[in-house]
This record gives sequence, C-alpha cells and structure tokens, in this order.
Amino acid sequence: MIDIVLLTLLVVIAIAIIRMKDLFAAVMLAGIYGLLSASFFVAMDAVDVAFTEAAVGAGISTLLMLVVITMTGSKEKPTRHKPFSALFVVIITGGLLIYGTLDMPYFGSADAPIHNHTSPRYIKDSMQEIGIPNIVTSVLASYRAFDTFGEVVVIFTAGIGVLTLLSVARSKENDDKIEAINDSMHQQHLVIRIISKMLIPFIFLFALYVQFHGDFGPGGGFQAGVIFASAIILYTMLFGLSTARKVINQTFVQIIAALGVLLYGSVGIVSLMNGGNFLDYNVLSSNPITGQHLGILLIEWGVGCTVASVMVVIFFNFAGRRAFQQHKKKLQDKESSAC
Amino acid sequence: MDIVITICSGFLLLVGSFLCISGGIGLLRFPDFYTRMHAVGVTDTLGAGMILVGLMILSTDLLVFAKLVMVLLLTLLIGPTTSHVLAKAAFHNGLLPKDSNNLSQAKEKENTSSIL
Amino acid sequence: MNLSLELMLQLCIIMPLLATFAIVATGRYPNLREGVTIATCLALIFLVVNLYQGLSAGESISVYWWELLPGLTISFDIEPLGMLFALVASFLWLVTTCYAIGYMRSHQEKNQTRFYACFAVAIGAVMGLAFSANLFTLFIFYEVLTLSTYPLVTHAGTEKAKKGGRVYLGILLSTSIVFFLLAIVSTWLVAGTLDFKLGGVFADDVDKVIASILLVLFIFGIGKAAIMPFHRWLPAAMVAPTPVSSLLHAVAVVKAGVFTVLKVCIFIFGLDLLAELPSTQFLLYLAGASVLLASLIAMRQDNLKARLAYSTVSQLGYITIGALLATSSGVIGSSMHIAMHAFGKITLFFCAGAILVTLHKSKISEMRGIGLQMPITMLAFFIASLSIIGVPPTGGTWSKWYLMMGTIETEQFVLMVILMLSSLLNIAYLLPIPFHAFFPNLTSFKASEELNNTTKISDKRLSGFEIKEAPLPSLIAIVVTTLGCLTLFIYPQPLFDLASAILTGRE
Amino acid sequence: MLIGLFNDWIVVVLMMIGLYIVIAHGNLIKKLIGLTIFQTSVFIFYISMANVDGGTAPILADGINQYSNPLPHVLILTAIVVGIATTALGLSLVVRIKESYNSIEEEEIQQQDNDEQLSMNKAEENP
Amino acid sequence: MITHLPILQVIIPLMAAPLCLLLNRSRLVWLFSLLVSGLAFTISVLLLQQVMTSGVISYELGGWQAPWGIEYRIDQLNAFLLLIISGISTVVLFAAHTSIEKEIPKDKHTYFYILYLLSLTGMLGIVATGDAFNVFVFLEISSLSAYALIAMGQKRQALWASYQYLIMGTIGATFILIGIGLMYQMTGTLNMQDLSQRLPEVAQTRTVFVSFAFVIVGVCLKLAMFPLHLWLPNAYAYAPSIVTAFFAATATKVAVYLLIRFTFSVFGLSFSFTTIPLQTLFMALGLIGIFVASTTAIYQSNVKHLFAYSSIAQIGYMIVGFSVSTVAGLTATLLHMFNHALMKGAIFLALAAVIYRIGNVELKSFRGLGRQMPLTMAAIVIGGLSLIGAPLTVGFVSKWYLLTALVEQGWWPIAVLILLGSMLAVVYVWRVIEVAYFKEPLQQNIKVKEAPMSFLIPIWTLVIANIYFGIDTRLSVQVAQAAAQSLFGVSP
Repeated sequence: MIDIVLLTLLVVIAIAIIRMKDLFAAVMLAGIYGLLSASFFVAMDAVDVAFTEAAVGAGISTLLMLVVITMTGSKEKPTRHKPFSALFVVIITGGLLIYGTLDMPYFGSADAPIHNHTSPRYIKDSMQEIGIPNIVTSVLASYRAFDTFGEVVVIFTAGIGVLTLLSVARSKENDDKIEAINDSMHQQHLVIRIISKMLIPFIFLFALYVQFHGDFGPGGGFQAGVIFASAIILYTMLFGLSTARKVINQTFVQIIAALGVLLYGSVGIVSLMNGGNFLDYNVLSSNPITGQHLGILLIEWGVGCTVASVMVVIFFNFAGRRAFQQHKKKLQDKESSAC
Repeated sequence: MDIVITICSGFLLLVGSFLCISGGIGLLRFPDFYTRMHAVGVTDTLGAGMILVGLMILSTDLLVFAKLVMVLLLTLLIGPTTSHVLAKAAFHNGLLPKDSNNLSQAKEKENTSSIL
Repeated sequence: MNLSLELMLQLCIIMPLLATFAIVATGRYPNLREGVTIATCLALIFLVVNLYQGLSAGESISVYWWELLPGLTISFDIEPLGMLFALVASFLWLVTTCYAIGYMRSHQEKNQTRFYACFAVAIGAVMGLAFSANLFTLFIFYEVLTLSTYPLVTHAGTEKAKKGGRVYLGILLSTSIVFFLLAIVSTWLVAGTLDFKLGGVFADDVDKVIASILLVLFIFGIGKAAIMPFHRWLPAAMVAPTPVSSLLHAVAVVKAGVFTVLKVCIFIFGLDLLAELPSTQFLLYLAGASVLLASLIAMRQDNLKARLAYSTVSQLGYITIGALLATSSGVIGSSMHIAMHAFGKITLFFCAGAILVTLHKSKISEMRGIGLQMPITMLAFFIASLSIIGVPPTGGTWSKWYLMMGTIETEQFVLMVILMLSSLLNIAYLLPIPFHAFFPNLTSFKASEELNNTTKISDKRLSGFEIKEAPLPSLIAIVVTTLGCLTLFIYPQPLFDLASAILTGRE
Repeated sequence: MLIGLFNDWIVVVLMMIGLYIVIAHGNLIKKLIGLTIFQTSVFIFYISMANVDGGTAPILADGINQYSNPLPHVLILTAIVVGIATTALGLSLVVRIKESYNSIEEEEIQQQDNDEQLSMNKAEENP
Repeated sequence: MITHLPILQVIIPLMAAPLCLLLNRSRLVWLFSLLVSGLAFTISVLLLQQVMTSGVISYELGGWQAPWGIEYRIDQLNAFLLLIISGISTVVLFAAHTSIEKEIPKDKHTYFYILYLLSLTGMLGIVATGDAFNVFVFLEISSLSAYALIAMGQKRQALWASYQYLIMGTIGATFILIGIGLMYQMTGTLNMQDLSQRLPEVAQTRTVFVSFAFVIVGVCLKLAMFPLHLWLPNAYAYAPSIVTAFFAATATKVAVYLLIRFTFSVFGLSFSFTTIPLQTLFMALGLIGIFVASTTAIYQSNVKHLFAYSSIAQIGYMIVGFSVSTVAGLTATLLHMFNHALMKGAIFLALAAVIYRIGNVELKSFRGLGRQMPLTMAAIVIGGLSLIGAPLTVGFVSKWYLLTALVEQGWWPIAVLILLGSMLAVVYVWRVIEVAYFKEPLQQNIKVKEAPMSFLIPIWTLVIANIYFGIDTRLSVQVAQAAAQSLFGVSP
C-alpha cells in the first residue's frame, strides 16, 4: 500500500514542478522528488539504489542546480507558444506505454520471467561463487563488473566534459580577490561553520564505512564517493573556494580521478595477465573466493576514488566559474564607474 | 518485562509522531515565516528525537542501537543549526516578522555591524 | 617495333591519360606542352592504325583488366564499329589539336594547360569507349568523357559559360544517371550479362514490354546522342571555344553518343529483337521529328555556331534512325555517317572559328563578302556543306545513300520523305553562307548597302592587302579535313568494309 | 488487473510528465529538471519490476529464501550515475550559454541566432 | 593474447584516456592517442581476419558465461564496423594536432584528446558488445564525450547545438533504456543472443511490440533519421572541424549498426518485417529524408551545413537499402556505411584544412580556392563525385548495389527516385565546385597557400581509399555480403 501512496505523492510533486515558475522552488521540488523516489526504492527492497538516489537525486544534482541558478537567475519566463504539439507527443508515447503494460506480468508476481531466468543463479550461487552476502554488490562488481566499469568511465567523462566547459585559467591575484569576496561572505556563518567543522570528520568516517561495508550491507564505492565529496563540498561552501583549493589541490584531485579509472582497468589487465578473461577475479589469487574479495575490494576502491574526485572537480568548477563571473562583473563595474 | 518495554516505546513513538503532526499543522497555520519555522524546528527535533528513543528501546541488536544513537545525535546537532541559518538568511534578506516595528531598528544595527 | 596488339590496345587508353600528367607538368612552357600533345596524337594514330591492320588481319584483340564487382568486368575488345570510331576520333583529334594551337594562341585564352589536359583525358575516354567490351565499361568511360569535357565547355569562366556548363552537365549527367544507369542495371538483372554480343544478349523469350521500356530508357539515357527533347545541351555548349565545339560535335561527345546508341542497338538488343519491339517505331518517329525540327530551328539561327549546332542535332537524328531501322544497310549507313558527318562538321566549325579569330565575326548576317578575304576557308566551308547535305563529290553522299536504302527496305516511306526534306533544309541553311560570302552582289539592295559598309570597314581595318586567312596551323587543319571529305567520296572502300563487317562479325 | 498494473500506470504518468516538461518548457534548467524526472521515473519502473511479493532486500541472510531481483537494482545503480553525469554536463552547458547569450530561454536564444544569420546573409548580398 | 582481442579493442583506448590526463602535454598526448588509435585499428584488422576465417568470436567478460555475465560477441558485422570506426579515427586524428591549434585554446588540448578517445571507446564498445544494457552504458559514454566535444566549437552556436543534442540524445537513450527494460521484463535476460532465442515465445505480446517501438525510436533519434534529424546539422556545423570529420564519418554508422542489430539479430527478421509494417514506414521516411535533406542542402550558404544535410540524405539511402530487407539491400546498406565513412571523412577533413587556412567555410570564401589550395579542393571534388555516385568511386559501388537490390524486388519507381536524389547531390556538390574553380578569390584571402602536409596526408589517404575501393571492391563487398548473409542466416 505504501508504494501507492508514495507514487501518488510523486505525481503530485511532478505536477507541482510543471506549474512552478520559480526555478528555485522547482529545483527544491525536484530534490524532494528524488528523496521520495529513494524512499519508494526502500519500500521496493532496493536499498542500494535508494541510498544512491538519495545521495544523487536529493543531494548532488539539487546542489549543482542551485549553484547554476545563482548564476543564471531563478525566474522562468512563460512560454508564448501553446504546447499542444508537446502534449500530443506525450499522449501518444504515454498511450503506447500503457498499451504495452497490458501484457506485462503483474506487479510483484513471483512467476514473472525476470525472477526465473537469470536472477535465481545470482541469488542461489553468488555465495559459493563470490562469497559476499550483498547480492547487488556481487552482481555489480563481479557478474556485471564491466557495466560498472562503463559507469565509472561515464562519470569520468562527465568530469572532463565539465572541465572543458567551465575551467578558467586561474591566476594568483584573481584568487586573492575571490578570496576577499568569500571572506566578507563567510564572516557571518559562524554557527554553521563550527557545527560543520564538528561534523565533517564524521562524514568522512561514514564514507569510509560505506565504502568498506558495501559487501555486507547497502553501500559501495559510488555512494561512498558521493558522501566523501559532499563533505568536501560542504567545507567549500562554508570556507570559500580558494581556501578549499588551498586545502585540496584541484590538479591533484583530477589525477586521483584518472587513477581511479586506471585502478579499475588494471585489475582487469592483471586478470588478463594471470590468464583469465578481463575482470575475472578468480585468477587474482590462488583461492577463487579470496580472488573475488580482492578484486571487488580494489574496484570498489577505484570507483570510490573516481566518483569522489569527479564530484569535487565538478563542484569546484561550477563554484569557480561563479566566482570568476562575479570578479569579471566587478571589474566591468569599475571600468564603467571610471569612465 | 517485555510488556513494559513495548508500552514505553509505544508511548514515546505516539508522542513523537503527534509532535511531528503538530509541527506540520503549525507550518500551515502560523502567520509568518519565523513562527512557522519555530514550530517546525522545535517540534521536529523533539518529535524525531522521541521516535528515535522509542525505537532504541525496542532495538535488540547493539549495532542497530548504536546507529540510532548516531542518528539522534545528528538530528540534535543539525536541526537547530539549520533553523538558525534559515532564520538568519531570511532576516538578512530583509524579511521582517509581522508587526515588528521595534525589530526594524535592530535590523539597522545588524547591517552596520554584521558580525554575530 | 613489335608491341603485342593487346598492349597497344591498352596503350591507346592509358597513353592519353599519362600525357595529361605530362601536359600538366610541362604547363609552364607552352611549346613543350603542345609538343607533348602533338606527339601523343601521332603515337595514338600509329597505335590505332596498327590495331586496324591487326583487326583486318582477322585477329581478335581483347583485354581483361579487372572485375569491379562480381560479374562486372572492365574489359576491352575490338570490333569493326569501335575500330571505325577510334580511327575517326584519333585522326580528327590530331587535326583538332593543330587547329586548337593556332586558335588558342591567336585568341590569348587563359589557362590553356587545363584545356589541353582535359583534351587529352577526353580522347582517352573516347578510346576506352570505342574499345569497351561491355556496357559497364562503356558507361564508365561515357561518364569520364562527360566530366572531362565540362571544364572545356566552361573554359571561358564567364557567367554565360557557367550557365552553358550547367545545362551541359545537368542534362548529360541526369540522363545518363537516371535513365542510362537504370537501364544498365535492369539489363544486367534481366539478361544476366552486359557483354556486347552480336545479335543481342537477351534471351529470345524476353518480355517484349520490358525490352521496349529498356530501349526507350537507353535512347533517352544516352543524352549525348541529343535526341529531342534532350538536345538542349548541344546549343548551350556553344559558349565553348571553337576547337572544343568541334571536339564536342565531330570527334568526341556526340559521336560517342550515337556510337553508344549503335552499340546498344546492335550488340545489346540485336537487330532481330529490335525490329520486333513496339517502341522502336515510336523512337524512329521521335528521331525523325528531331531531324526535321532541328533543321527548321537551324534556319532561324543567325549565330553561325548555333546554326551548326542545330544542324548537328538533326544529323545525329539520321544516325539514330539508321540504327533503329534495324537493317544491315541502315547500320552501314549510320556507321559511315559517323565518319562523314565528323569530317564535314569539323570542317564547318573550323571555318567558323577561323572567321571568328581573324574577322571577329560570329553573326551570319555580317559574313557577306568575306569570301574575298578568306577564300580558302570559305571554299572549305562550301565543300563541307556539300558533304553534310550529301551531294557528290563528297563523302556524305554514301552514308545518306545507305540510309535511304534502309528506309526503303523497311518501307518507312514517311522517314524517307523526312530525310529528303531535311536534306533540302540543309541546303537552305548551309549553302547561302558561302554564296553570300563569295557573291555579295547576288544579294538585295539593302544587303549590298550593308556589304559596302562592311567592305569599307574591312578595307579600313585590313589596311592594304585583301587576303587575310586564319593562322597557319588552323588553316592546315581546315584544308586537311576538307580533303578528307573529298577523299571519302572517292575512296570509301575501307570505311565501307568496316561498316559492313560490323554485322558479319570479323572481316 | 487494476491492482496488478496500477503502479506501472502511475510510473508511465510520471515519465510522461517528465517528458512533457522537457519538450514543452523553454527554460533550459527546467528542461534539465524534466529530464531528471523522466529518468528517475524510468528507474522507478525498473525497480518496481524487480519487486517480489514477500521478498526482502537482496542481502543474503539466514532464514530468508525470497529475495527481490538484484539485477535491475544493479542496472539502475549504473543508470543513476549516467543520469547525474548527464545533468552535470547539461548544467555546465547552461552556464556557458547564459554567459554567451545572456539568456536561458529557448525562444530568445533561437531569436538571437536567427538575427545573426539574417545579418550575415545581408552582408553577403551587398558586400 | 590473441583470444583477448575483442576486449583489448575497447579497453586500450579506454585506459589510454585517463593516462592522457596524466601526460598532460599537448604534443605528447596527440602522439600517444594517435598511437593508441592506430593500435585499435590493427586490432580491428586482426579481428576481421579472425572472424572471416573462423566465424563468430564470443568473449565472456569476468569469465561468467553468457546470460549471467556480459558477453562480447564479434561477428562479421561488428568486425566490419570496428574496422571502419578505428580506421577513420586514426586517419582523422592524424590531422588533429594542427587543426585544433587554431580552433581550441591551448589549455584544453589534453581534454580534447581525452574526450576524443572516450568517444572512440564508446563507439567501439557499442559495436563490440553482445549485451543490451552494456550498449546503453557505452552509448552514454560516446554521447557525453560527443556533447563536450561539440561544445568546444569556436562560435557560441556550438554551445546551443550541443545542448540541443544533449536533450535529444538523452531522450533517445532513455527511450532505448525503456525498450530494454520492457524486453528484459518479458524475457528475463539482457544478452542479445539469449534475447533472440527467448523473444519469439512472447513475440505476440503487446509489451514486446512496444519495447520494439521504443528501441527503434531511440535509435532513430541517435541516427538523425529524417523526422528526428533536427539536432544534427548545427551539431556538425559548429563543432570543431576535426570532431565533425570524425563524427560525420562514424557516429551515424554506429546508430545504423544498432538499428540493424536490434531489428535483425535481437527481434529477428520475421518479427521486424512481417509482424510490424517497418518496411513501408522506413522506405517512405528514407525517401522523404533523401529529398528533403538534399533540397535543404542546396540552399545552404555554409559548406559545413551543406554537407551535414547531405549526411542526412545519405542516411536516407542507408535506410532505404535496409528496408528492402533482402540480402542485397542489406549489403548495399553496409557498403554504403563503409563508403560514406570514406567520402565524408575526406570531405570534412578537407573543410578542416580550409578552416585552418581561411578561418571559415562560408561558400563565398571558397572563391578561387581551386587555384590556391588545389590538392584540398581536388579532394572535395573527388569526395563530391563519390557522393554523386560517379563510376570508379566508392559511391558508385554502393549505389549500384542499392539499385540492383531495388530492381530485383521490381521496385522501379523507388529506383528512379533514388537516382533523382543523386541528381540533387550533383546540384549541391556543383555549387561548391563552381565557386571554387570559376570565381576570382576574395581580397582578404588572396595569398592563401595550400594546406600543410599534416592535413594533406590524411585527406589524400581517404581520397585514395575512395578511389581504390571504388575500383577494387573485393574486400568491402566480400565482407559486407558475408555480414548480410550471416544476419539473414544464409550460409555464405
């Protein structure tokens, strides 16, 4: 029953997003949408997914959108043309999908093909073959490890893409100016600064816990990476970009991102060297189970590194762009006032 | 023994959820931003806290207990802070409580020396 | 020297292309460049003549290069018709080149290197076309010819030239791609082969309807044959420099067109099948119509080259008719007419060019009395006209004779009448030019007025001496071709043998 | 039937709302929000397909023999990452567009481009 | 190592990308990625040989057998595509260093090469894999890098084009995701081979029909097939010219591959073409696409736009050949994929050279280039002839096959339409040629010189390939036919 309720709430929120002209509100609603769907995933027993969705849908993506809104302004202009064509397309597509659902196995029915063809093996044999309780992790990291590799590469690609689009050549005096802005901004947030100072270590700790506990409970490299990054992002927001950049060198972070991907790949290469197929962990050690454990540990670590550092890089570049823009605006104002 | 635990925890949970609901109602009914925020802040912290305690009493596994303690600490830390930051931000951006002429001068001071 | 005939055959096609590179390389030194060109011409003629002897010695000469697609080979094979075409083309190419040298130099044309290079490519394509052993090879060289002549047509580079070029390329490419290619593909699928075979490639039980559709596709597709309504490119190409026009009209393009028509009729369909097809009739009358109409239009042209162009259109009609008559005499007639018309028309164009270069006149109405200044040229013009019209003592007689024979054999009296009529029309639009040129007094009073003016002007311009002929190379070319016209009347035997050998296979 | 497919239908509705926002709205950020909603709804669709009545989270434990299907979870983990990657890239594009066009409204941007094109054609006509 | 070729094909460029970030020295990175791409090319050649001799290669990733693990499955079709992609990328990459100096700021060069390698990886991955979901993942890799690469263009329109592409592409990918989901729900497997065996049982269900529809629509969005092509022209026109050359030659091919793979291998011939009226639909769309796109191309003032539209038209040809749904038709399509890659690669590289010298590719600035950049222009002319389908160029070969396929079926009118379409190609190619050869050069570029060697070598490699494969068609035809036959289950 609870799933019906959640879904209905989701629909309500989605409609609210359509009507909302204020982008800020829309973004917040989108965040709530993410959070709700995460709780829906919990209700559906998909704890790992819920974890990730909460971290991403409600966390990172909302954050990024907010940063962007601060640069682009948060009012949406009403569109002049009537969206009948869009409505038409949507109705056709939706109708088609509804039509398609008619022959689908019913919700939760245990005799649906998906529960009877491939998955039984995962559930039954993964303990013998991989030896870790969290089936999702074993499928993710061993049976379909290559998909996960692809996922890491996707996130890496996104990082590079953001770098190409937003990175600004940084010069010392720019930084100082930006820093000045930041300090004036951040004088006031004393309370929250202290609190977050208290919290950040624990967040890191939690990230590590998620990273290494992924084999036994929900969690894994990706979630850990996001949490890790979120701590750094929190720090950056409160203490200013340039300070954060002093603490964490961006080039260094980029290199970590690259290394993460390389780590993942080289696990595969090593298994090639040892005479197995690519990403075949059994050959990593004399005992297959140990091999599996080792392999999964390593690749999860690679995932964690890449995700965390890419998230940090992305945020740094958004924030850096923002500071850069403000700095430029200042200069322009100076010139205009001068002449 | 069991029965006691069940009753206590049930009581706590009930109160907690009641507080949460009242907080929600307050959010809808109260006149302006600050009062609403007050309602939500207080009741939520307390409500959530009580629910957590209730669950703690129920919990048999130590690990679960520890986790719940952490969550409680977290809420206790974060709830007030967020309310504080919200109120501050609102006040800085010039949102005044209803019928608050006396506060307006205070705001002037705020702007002149913006250090807490 | 003892090259094997096969080697010669390949050289015929490759040498001009190699020459192109040589020409481009030596582009900086005109004399050297044209030396190369002439040398190539001579070598080419030598090769072709050798091949001719080989053929008449009864040897079968064929070369297989490679298989482009499974079943589609690029291969060459010499048979009388191709031989005839090759002979005419290679000889006239030499002449044209000589003429071109004189013309281009005295006209100070720009980028002549490109001109000679394309010239060489064109003749190479013609050779390939003439010797091709299957329709596919023929098609390839057909397209190469089109593309290589495009720069020649637009040589001037003016807006007018470009417009002409567009029409030229537009019609030739579109017809060849849309109809010709389609026809070839279908033929391949229907008959299973594209190799030229005496008596046709289609099985006897081929569906008549499909066959006739194919025939129509072919005749329209071969736009170079300039059957109406696809003749527009020919007048449009008039913007080209005169040597090019003569190349187009006499040597390469149009002849390639009608040659292809003959090839298709004889070696793809075969005369027997051709005679049975319902569409043949229709096409015959179409050709007849284009003969008449073109002649009529030619009457009304004042620009000499345009008039000649339309006369070409009508003459091509003759050849097509001959091919479609599907009788031996018809074939003989049209294949001989290829040669005869080539010599006649090229002479006419040379003359037109010469007049343009020396007296800067292109309008017929201005040409009264120029015979006094350019007697040789106009004499040549007169003889060539006779050959086109087809009266003794010129080569044109024979071909027309055989065409008539053909029409009578097949009892196509309408066509016979048409042919006669158009010959009369030929007289009407060709002969006046030389007459007025020599005997201006014959003209009406008003005309003589003009004449006086013109002569005065000319007197002024040519201060002192009367005679002012074209530049020497051009003049030589004119004389040679004129003599050609005459010789072909007195001594048509080899030509006739080739033509008659077409249907019997080897001699 | 109604109960059996009700979830799927709501999910379809969600997807379509997302798609509608993407197509109909002119604001670039709004489009991206729509895109996230669209994708998230697809995730919901996958996850609800994985659910089994009386199943538990696919983490092996004693005494439980009915787990929900782990494979869709894995797929969606990957898909979520892809989603955030796309969003990040899209947002950075939006920032740059705002800088160079000084607008994030589709219509205005199109307008500016068209004007530019027209002016260029004019320049071509009378150089 | 020979047994691991399938995975190495993908993994080598993939691993190279992050390494580039570590190298971070423009020239060095260029050489490195050139080396890597060359390596990928050699591997693809080896793979092709292996497949042609010993049939389908199956490679189980992580050592888990097929329906449970991910499988790489290389048959003639994949091998052919792998060859095209890696070959083109190598040739194009050769010119990259010189070209991007002018077009991309110095500090972004490394990122450029990384993204280039990543998109190469993505395409190779899509083609090589035998797992439906893995396709989606690698599709996203290639798409994301594509968005970023396109956004690197000089003009601001590049950003807008890239954004539009991003929206369209993501919708497409999500559609594919939905389609795969429905498929999975009906069969419980993601492996293509397995799907093709299990789908027929449920072929009659509405769900499978819908999943088919979604996959096809998604692919067609990526493919820029006629009604869904709106993102392509700007994306191609404003991207850095190297990127344009690379994508124009490869990206759409990959999409066509997906189309073929899903219709023929996964859903199966009988389902795709008998149960569903795909044939008529695609035939119509393809033809309309040819005419609309070619006509639009004629009216473009920017040469990159012009050839971008011609690409859409060429896709139309592929679609037509595909929808004939006979061995001959499919062979024509595959051949045209190969040939179109060659001609468009050559043309767009030549345009890159023009941009390098002149700075833009407006038609008016082509005046007189025929004299100033003879070799580059000659390349465009030959490429154009190939587009038109003149004999002795590759264009003719594929056109010939398409025609035979159509006439075999007795579809004369369509054959005629195809030929008319190529007449339109004549028109738009000739606009460029006339301007280049018969107009006096503009004042500002009166002293433009021929493009540097680093352009001429790759351009002419492609041009010569254009002619060579137009004359000696054994290799391409043989492979294409083998692939087509294997897809139709005909034993060659």
